[in-house]
Amino acid sequence: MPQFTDLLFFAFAGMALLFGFLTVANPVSRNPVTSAMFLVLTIISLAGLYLLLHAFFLAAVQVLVYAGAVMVLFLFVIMLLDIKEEERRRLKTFTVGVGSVAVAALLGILTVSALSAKPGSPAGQTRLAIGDTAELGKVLFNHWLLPFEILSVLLLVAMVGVILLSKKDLK
Amino acid sequence: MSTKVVDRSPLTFYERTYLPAILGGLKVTAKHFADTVFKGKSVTMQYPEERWVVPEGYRGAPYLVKDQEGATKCVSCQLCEFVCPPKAIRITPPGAEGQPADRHNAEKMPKEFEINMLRCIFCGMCQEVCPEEAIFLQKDYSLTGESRSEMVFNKEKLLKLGGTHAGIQKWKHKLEEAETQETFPVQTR
Amino acid sequence: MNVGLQHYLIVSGLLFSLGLLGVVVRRNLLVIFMGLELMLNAANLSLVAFSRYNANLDGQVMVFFIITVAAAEVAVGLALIVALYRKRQTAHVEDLTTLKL
Amino acid sequence: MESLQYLSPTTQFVLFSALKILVVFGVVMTGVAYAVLVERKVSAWIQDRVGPNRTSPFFVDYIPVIGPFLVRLGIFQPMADGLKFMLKEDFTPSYVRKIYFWLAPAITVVPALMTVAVIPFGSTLGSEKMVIADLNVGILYTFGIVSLGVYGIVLAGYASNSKYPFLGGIRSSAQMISYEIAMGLSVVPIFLLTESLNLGDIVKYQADHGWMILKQPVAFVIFLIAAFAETNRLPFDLPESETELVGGYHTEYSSMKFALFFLGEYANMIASSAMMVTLFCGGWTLPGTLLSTPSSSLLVGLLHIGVFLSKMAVFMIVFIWVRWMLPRFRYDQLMDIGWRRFIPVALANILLTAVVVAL
Repeated sequence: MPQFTDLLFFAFAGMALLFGFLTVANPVSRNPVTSAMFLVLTIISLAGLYLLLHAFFLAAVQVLVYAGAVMVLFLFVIMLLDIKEEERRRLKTFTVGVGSVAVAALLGILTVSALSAKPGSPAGQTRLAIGDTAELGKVLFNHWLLPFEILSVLLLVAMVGVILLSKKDLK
Repeated sequence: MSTKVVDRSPLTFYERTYLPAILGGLKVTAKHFADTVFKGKSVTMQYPEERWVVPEGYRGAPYLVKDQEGATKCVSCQLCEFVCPPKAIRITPPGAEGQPADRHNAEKMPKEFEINMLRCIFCGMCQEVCPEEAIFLQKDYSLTGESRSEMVFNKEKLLKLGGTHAGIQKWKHKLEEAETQETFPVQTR
Repeated sequence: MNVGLQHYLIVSGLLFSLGLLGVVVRRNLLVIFMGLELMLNAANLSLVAFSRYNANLDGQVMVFFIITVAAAEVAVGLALIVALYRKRQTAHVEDLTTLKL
Repeated sequence: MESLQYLSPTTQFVLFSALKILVVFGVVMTGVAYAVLVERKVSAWIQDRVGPNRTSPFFVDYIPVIGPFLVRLGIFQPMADGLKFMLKEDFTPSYVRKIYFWLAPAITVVPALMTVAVIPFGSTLGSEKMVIADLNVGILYTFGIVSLGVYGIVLAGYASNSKYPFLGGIRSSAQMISYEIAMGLSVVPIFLLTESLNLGDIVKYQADHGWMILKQPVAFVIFLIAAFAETNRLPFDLPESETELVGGYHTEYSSMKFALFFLGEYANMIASSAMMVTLFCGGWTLPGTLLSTPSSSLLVGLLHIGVFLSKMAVFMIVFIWVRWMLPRFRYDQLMDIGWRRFIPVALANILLTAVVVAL
């Protein structure tokens, strides 16, 4: 049923965009917690899009890592620092104007390049692209083994760095 | 010196696995579980059916008592009203043309006698102070009601709940105390 | 019209612009950081879409890497923000003017 | 069944899925209600009390011998509890952040209920697989959804705008992130052995090769303890520790909103029990009997579900019993156990299993 998945695409995409908009430019609230919660919703909508793209493993990892860990960390820090709502007067019209123009220009470039993209074939018949986790693992641990190992070192470095940074009496 | 040195040696490896604590907890809980389920050794009292045996000297709700002839003992002296710490008692004296006492050896009795059981702290001072021994803290411990006004007990209710204390007569036990003290083998002068 | 690669790319582009808008407009360090996360996610979406429509799993591997790096990045970034907050009692970019003349 | 064959496969799929969802939802809800009853009863028995033994609706009088017995067991207590929660005053303090205050209980419950979707609670009934969603990344889905459960508690703490709930929320976020890692690492050896992330495959593997609890006792212990931490049960109930935080994140809640937190906690317990049964105790299989292979007969299918539910009940009892066995851990002890004991042990376990598998 292509019709049904198309509907799902529009639902998820619309949700992702709406929640993404509410994350960065919520007209009602400037509360960082609100932003964080809408970002969580955006991430979950994106996971839905990944499902439509048959990337089941990534969808699960997206929810697990982004929504489950990264955003909880964000909330944790917001609460730890007791960050108040942004004051409204500080929003300068100049910044907003220039920013919007720049963003609109970028969006234009992105749209043009996206429209000129080759449509590609909605694969699915080939085993490679049906989102099989085992296949992903094989690719990851054969072709991309060295980057994977480097990544693990990066995580270790980040961990040590964070511990050092969060020490209070850092000399 | 009577200083007791508590053993605070560091935990051994076995103890640090929390296994002894877990096993100990399991033993205690299993024993109590088995005792309750299989031997019926529960310590709970099934309240409305089983009632608590109220000990002597228990301070329950204060009620008015009648004397052996069924007459009101209270003479409306208002001492209890004055002494009551939470001001739970309110006595309306009979006034000049009020009703006379319903017993022969008293001048008057209260027109109205109210105890607000929601304010009462069951301290027993009213009983202590009463010269006529007309008010007693009794063994009633389950005072309930559905409204605030219901919990203000009036004279009729208090007298009804208090009942007749035939054995308690004015100054009688004081008299007995005095007699025992007179026979006390202490020679005075 | 069936949903194809272009649809995903446009959604991705819109999300990326939204993230950038957040980075440019908002003044709270944490919200700016969230905008960055949004941009990373937009990039992820286009990578997954490419992977799907080119029948090639490399895109998904790349997304996997990006998610991992993002987790590390968030940890370090939040630690920096906490350290900054400890020193300055603010998480507002306009109050951080040490380099200003 | 005959008339169903005229429907298109899609309609059948939707129909059966909806039916399964409804039934599982009903079972989980009933399970939650009766888990609360079992909790109260077992707690009472361990503490030399009798527990709820009075609730008796009018029709009990017409049941001869069994009626009074059921009343003494408190079988009707959950109904009274539910009614009580609904009739209580739904009080919202004036200083709370209202939207989050109202959202938080719902956010707690939804992930707890969603976790159950991927768990194979039986083999087959007729031709239907007894699992709502047979995902090939089932376990990752579960972990993802479980990790969302923390938001309810964190938001409840934040929205209450009062210090004890706030501390509870902060504690909970740190605790859940820490123990999720240990939990995730503890199940990796299982995937190394079964070579699949699909929970159905894991059950099948255990039917053929014996239960995981025997092969991976270390993983089981870590998973069990992490499950206690994830469901905020004693000895790890630091987010709501009554004595220090007066109830923690749900201090300001009352009525149905409080009931939803309660429901979430017990639904989480049910989901964790189901996960443990599926991952470590062979799911719906029962070795040594005919029950270890999927069967098309209706009776065997029902028996499989029965086996699954009884195994789950055992774990629920464990959850409830442990509550009275151990005192609450201190916060630093909790973090110490999570980061410095379980994660290294789980990593070593992975390494060992990998070596064994490679050989």
